[in-house]
Amino acid sequence: MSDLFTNVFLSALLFGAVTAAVPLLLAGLGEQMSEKSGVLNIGIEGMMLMGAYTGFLGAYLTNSLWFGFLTGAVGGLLVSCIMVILCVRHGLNQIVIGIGLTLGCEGLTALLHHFQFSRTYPRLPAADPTVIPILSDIPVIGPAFFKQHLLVYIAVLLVFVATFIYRRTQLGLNLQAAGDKPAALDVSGVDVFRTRAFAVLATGTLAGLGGAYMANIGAGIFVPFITNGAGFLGIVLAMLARGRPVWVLIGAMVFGICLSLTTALQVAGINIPTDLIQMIPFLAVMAMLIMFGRRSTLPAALGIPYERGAR
Amino acid sequence: AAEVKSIAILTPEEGTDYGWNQQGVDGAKAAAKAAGIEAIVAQGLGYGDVRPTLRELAEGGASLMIAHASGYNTAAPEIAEETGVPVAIVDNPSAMKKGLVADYTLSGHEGAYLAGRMAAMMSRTKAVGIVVSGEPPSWNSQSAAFAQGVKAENPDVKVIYAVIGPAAYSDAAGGKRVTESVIAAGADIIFGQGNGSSFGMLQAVETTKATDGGKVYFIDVIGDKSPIDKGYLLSSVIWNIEPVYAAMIEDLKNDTFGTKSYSIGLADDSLKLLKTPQIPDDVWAKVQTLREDVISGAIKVEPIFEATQVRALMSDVKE
Amino acid sequence: MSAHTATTNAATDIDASHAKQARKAFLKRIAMTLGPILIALVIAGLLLLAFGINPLTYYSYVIDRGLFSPSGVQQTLTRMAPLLFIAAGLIVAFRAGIWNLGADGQFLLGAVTAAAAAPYLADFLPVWLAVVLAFLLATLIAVAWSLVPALLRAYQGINEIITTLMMTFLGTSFANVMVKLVFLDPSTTVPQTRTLPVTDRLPRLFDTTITSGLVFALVAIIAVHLMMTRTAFGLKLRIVGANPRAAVHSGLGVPLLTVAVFAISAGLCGMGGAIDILGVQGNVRANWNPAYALMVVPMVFLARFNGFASIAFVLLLSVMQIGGESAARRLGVPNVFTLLLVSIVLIVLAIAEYIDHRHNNSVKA
Amino acid sequence: MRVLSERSVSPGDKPIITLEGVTKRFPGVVANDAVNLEIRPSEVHVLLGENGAGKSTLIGMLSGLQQPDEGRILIDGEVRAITSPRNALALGIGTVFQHTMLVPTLTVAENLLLGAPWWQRPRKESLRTEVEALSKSLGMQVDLDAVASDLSLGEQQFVEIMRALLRNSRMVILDESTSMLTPSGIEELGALMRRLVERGLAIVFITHKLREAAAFGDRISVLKLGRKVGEITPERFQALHEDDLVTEIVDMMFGKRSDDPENGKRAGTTIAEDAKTVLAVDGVNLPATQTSPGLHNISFDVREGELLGIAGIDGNGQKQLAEVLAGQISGASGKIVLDGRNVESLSVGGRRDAGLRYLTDDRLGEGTVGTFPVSMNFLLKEVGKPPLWNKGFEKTSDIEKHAERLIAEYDVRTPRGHTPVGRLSGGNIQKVVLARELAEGARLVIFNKPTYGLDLANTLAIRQRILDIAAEGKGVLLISTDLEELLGLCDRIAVMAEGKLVGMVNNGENARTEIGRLMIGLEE
Ligand SMILES: Nc1ncnc2c1ncn2[C@@H]1O[C@H](COP(=O)(O)OP(=O)(O)OP(=O)(O)O)[C@@H](O)[C@H]1O
Ligand SMILES: Nc1ncnc2c1ncn2[C@@H]1O[C@H](COP(=O)(O)OP(=O)(O)OP(=O)(O)O)[C@@H](O)[C@H]1O
Ligand SMILES: [Mg+2]
Ligand SMILES: [Mg+2]
Repeated sequence: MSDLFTNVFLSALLFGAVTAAVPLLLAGLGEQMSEKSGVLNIGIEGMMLMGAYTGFLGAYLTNSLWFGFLTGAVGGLLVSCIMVILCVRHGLNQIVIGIGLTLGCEGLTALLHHFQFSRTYPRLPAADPTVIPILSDIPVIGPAFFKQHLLVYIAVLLVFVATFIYRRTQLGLNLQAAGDKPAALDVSGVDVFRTRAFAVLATGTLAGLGGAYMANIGAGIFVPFITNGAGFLGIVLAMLARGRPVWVLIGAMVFGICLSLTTALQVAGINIPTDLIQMIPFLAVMAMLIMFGRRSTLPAALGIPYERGAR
Repeated sequence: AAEVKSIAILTPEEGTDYGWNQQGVDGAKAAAKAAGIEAIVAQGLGYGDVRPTLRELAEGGASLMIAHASGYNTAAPEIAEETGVPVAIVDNPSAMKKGLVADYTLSGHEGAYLAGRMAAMMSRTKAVGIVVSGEPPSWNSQSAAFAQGVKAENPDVKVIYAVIGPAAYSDAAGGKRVTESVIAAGADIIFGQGNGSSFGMLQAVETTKATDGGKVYFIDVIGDKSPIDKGYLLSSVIWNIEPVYAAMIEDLKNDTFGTKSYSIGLADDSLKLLKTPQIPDDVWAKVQTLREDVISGAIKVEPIFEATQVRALMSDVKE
Repeated sequence: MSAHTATTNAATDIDASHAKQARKAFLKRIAMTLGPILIALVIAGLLLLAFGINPLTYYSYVIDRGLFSPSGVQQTLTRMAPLLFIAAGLIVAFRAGIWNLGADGQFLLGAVTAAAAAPYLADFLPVWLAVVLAFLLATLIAVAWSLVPALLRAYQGINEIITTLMMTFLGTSFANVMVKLVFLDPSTTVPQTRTLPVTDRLPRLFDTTITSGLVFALVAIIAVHLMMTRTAFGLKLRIVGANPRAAVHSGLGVPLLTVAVFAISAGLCGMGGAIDILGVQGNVRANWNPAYALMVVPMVFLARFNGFASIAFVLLLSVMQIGGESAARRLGVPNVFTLLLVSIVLIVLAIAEYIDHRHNNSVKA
Repeated sequence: MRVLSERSVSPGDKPIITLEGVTKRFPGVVANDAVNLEIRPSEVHVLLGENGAGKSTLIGMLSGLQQPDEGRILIDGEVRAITSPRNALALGIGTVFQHTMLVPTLTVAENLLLGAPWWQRPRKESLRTEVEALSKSLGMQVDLDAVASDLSLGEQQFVEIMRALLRNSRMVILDESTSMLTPSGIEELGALMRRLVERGLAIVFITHKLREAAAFGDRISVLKLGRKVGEITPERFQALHEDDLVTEIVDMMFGKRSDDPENGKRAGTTIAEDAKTVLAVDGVNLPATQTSPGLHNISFDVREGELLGIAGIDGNGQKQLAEVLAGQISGASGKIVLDGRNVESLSVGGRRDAGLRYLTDDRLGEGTVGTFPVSMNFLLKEVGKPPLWNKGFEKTSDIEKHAERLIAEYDVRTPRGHTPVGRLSGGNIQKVVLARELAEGARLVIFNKPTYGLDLANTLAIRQRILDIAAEGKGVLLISTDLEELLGLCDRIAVMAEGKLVGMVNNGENARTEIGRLMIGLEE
């Protein structure tokens, strides 16, 4: 039985964990930025789904994964534009619009899939990994972490970019102020609308990219409802991490590893009912919530539209 | 004799999945056409409550309503009782009622058994995988029979079993991820069952090399994916449901509806293995002989529907 | 004498103008609801046209099935029962400032409990008692399920949006486990609970197929509305929701009230699950998750947490679901179009509500 | 106190900003009604007016937060619209708002840096040198690394003034900046304003304290109900004697009435020797936290009809004391006896029922629910009690009648009983809270800064209420940072410092100096 657990299998499991974690990471990083700036972006599931669809379409039509990522990001961005206009510009209820957008994207992408792909189910060719020399030779870990698609490294890099933005730039200060006390940001001469709009658009872009990764690399195909609640998990991860991007990375990896663990346990033939095993990822996140959630105070103005001079 | 004017079929997903839903819809259409009657298709209804649809179809004058999902087998007999319109259901023979409720619990286990034999013959790495996106009874019986077939052919071939996740029917990414892990664990043939997620499995098979560096093959179930194949589809356990529906129409006409069970089987090719160019002739010939043995009863394959028993079987196989 | 008539005249004048104003306000409300729906229909209609489908036919089918055909409207009303219970549960929570996004999990656990308990209890109790007990048990279990986020929020200050979202993921998974491993009906191969026979379910109304659950649901949501707007307890919850510091200052036991809110809210959602099982479904299958709450949440917001308005919006949702499915089938549109329709109606209604709100504010100036 | 004679720079002739017929309406009120105003360089222009007179609204339009409905604004003689706060800053208008406008979670430095182009890295080092330079020339000190929420309100005001100056403003607006400062802080701010006008800046200074206006101003404009009702030019200002000036302003603001609150002494009541003790506090302790000094062995008592004042610089545990007495914070030890009955174990509601009332200083934050109607805010602490609730159900019309009665009795200026309380001006919100706390059954009332931010008329009215309560034989505990207020009203005054009661002074001849010495720690 244990002869199954070869290095190849272990690194495939880890590889799978990374693949599952990347969309969550991108979505979580995006959501985190919205939340930091005071916008609760419940529409992120829809943005991911749209990104998955447009990303797949782009990659399929041009045969270029990178073009697909571009169109995926643009797809998410377009959906977030609606959120910007309605919720940031005009202060409509973020939960209503968020759910509305999610339902709409679910319906629209499934419909488009039906008319375009439901007879042919096109699939993309395998993605070329970017192999990092030396590191990729480490047994188990090497092939899992250092033979990934370039976008994976970029996603991890984004964690540090986000950290840099939050800690070391005016934009970071603006975002935090927009979430904690938008009026103070406004009177110091920074446009709250623009700051929040930037955050929401960034969220849409990242979520779209995450969706595109999921469709183009995670699955290699688009099927309706492919995101399966990943956007909502992104929300949980973002809230759990509060302001720290590294925590989104940790949360996403924990989730991904738990998913792989469920596969490992099954392959090992450990006779626990599959359904029980499959609760592990959720239990893990819940445990993290209980352990670390206490510190996760949310921005004071989260979910509250800003209106200049209102009392 | 009752007049049969139209039959209606209700499916949870669109009938374009090269699988369960498509086989149902296509079968119903073909049977209706053959009988010269109308076929009404209500597809993509989801796994929720279908009572409103059943009532509307009954009101609309359907002569028979085929509830083509095990999840519909509580609602449909109730509506039959309420409206007097006959229904056909799956996976619940005990609900049969003359003139009102017929059951067509189909099991592809005999076909899956043959698929298992074939997989064991062809596996280079001496390991095959079963990946499923859920554990409904009809899939369980095929998973079990496949494993039994493998073991019967060659006890040294390992069977690796993995479920993607709860309600992961549309989780194509999960399908690909889990399949890749199973391939990495050594499998070079994947027996895959799942709706949307099975396309992720197919994708994994197409883009991943087996541990020996060779090609990985995919064995599908119920439908025929060869129109969209890229040369990795080894076979499929095909269910042709048309004869079942045709028999139901006949029984309705003869007032014998609801008195017998319908099934598919190897004998009349309503259950068969798909022949693809990927199957070498000698293997195919051996499988054909085995098929005769199953038909004749020389080989007995018992269906196993319980998920726990299926899993137990997998660990047995490995030890 | 003349002075007397003058005053009565004035009084009737005032009455008349009052009535006029009330009527005007009412008509405006109707217009503000129907107008946006019309606009939404036009937008969705354009989409249908793009797919080559005549929108007028589509809508006539939706309306016909969802609202005007006798058996169709019965389906619509039956579907409303669980939705209304969820709406009632959400109103309590949202008005108290608790963002309970875990209604789906609570609903499912209630459903599973009712489905497991009713047939079992019916074995040795009178059926009516078994049903009542199953209903209560379902409520209790749903309440218990909400205890984790409730206690975390009340005593640790952990934000309930995350915990309830997470508990929904966990709850659907857990309900599934319970169905498959614990409450499995041994007589069938399909993983589902034992089935409560049709005759043992909640009675239907008169000669229709409408479940009497609808009556309970209406009572529940109206009771909740009155509780929140007319009673001291409701006021206390609203104070906690609007300004928790003011609640502390006023001597309200905020943590306890928070737990109470969770309990009531989850209890009502659990009742929704129970009513759906005991009235309509009869059993729960593995992996069954209608995810009603995702659509009810925005409806409750659009209704501004008002119980009566929620009834109207839930009716609208129900019509779209029942009628949309029918129209899609008759026209060969994939059923997912209904999702798109709901989404467009939601967003346009939200915009209309916003414009109305703005307008009201500027008019009062 | 007047510093007129030292003026070196004469006020410039050309106004920086001219308002012509500016009108601003809000739902139900005309906040500014055809206001004309000129603001000139090298001049402190004081804006006076009752609560709700429209001062902050006017400032809102100058700082770009709001747009006038009618009228125009001229800047350097040209008609310009001030479209946004950013625009206002670019035009050289810096504002210190009535309510703090610092991001609580950012440090002082980060708050000061807000507003630089978004793509830049925060220039902390150059900020440090700039701040140092300013600090030297202006004599202000700020800790750049402190998190804003840890600062006292006074310190926050200073940071905001600093921010306005760092932006090279030509004009600085201070909206009630002195209300949070200690007497010496006020003096410092006055001196700072003088130094700024000497550099040629224009200053708009809003205050409710006439003496400050007289001491620091060059020109005074008075607003009443949104209209400008009068202006005192620098020439007249210089010519008038301080007391005449005050009288003239009071006339403008309130019509004929000139009782200056700061002269109002309590008619020397004497508390009977045998008066019963209403409240006895014995050995109350509360652990210190990061933001408060805690309480250390506090003991005192209040007798029937007695007005006990608590003096001290803000943040020395006064609020904690009030909250411990009211039962709002837990973790305290010691005895609290009300009318002979131990109340330490009672809840907030229980203590209220027993007759202990607490009028908080945080009207909007905890005193009221802003979105609820006035009528409900009257009853926030009585929810569910008969007769306005019958078995838990509210009697809507009775509640409205009750509200109408209180609105009339306490002269609350509100359009209707169901107007959300948050829309009222500060003074009127305070009246609502006051009406609530003085309801039936009060035995001892704790007032925490009851007149903070209120105009003269409201201040007088509330002080009269406080005197009335004591006259009715109830006990009063009056916490205030305004020494004049305490000296004017109280029988005895306790002084708090660092969470301790450092002394108790009988009000009389030498009370002022004694308290002053205690406050700055000269006597133990
Ligand atoms: N791309 C962006 N990303 C994030 N925030 C932005 C972006 N564009 C604008 N903003 C926000 O809007 C504010 C004003 O932006 P911007 O710098 O474009 O203004 P401007 O009118 O060009 O002023 P100036 O160039 O004089 O600084 C910024 O402080 C920033 O917070
Ligand atoms: N955003 C707003 N919405 C509605 N009403 C407002 C708004 N801002 C101010 N008001 C109203 O306008 C009037 C003037 O208010 P403003 O704040 O300008 O008074 P103020 O003179 O600054 O009073 P105070 O001395 O209490 O600060 C008040 O009646 C107030 O209720
Ligand atoms: Mg003001
Ligand atoms: Mg620029």
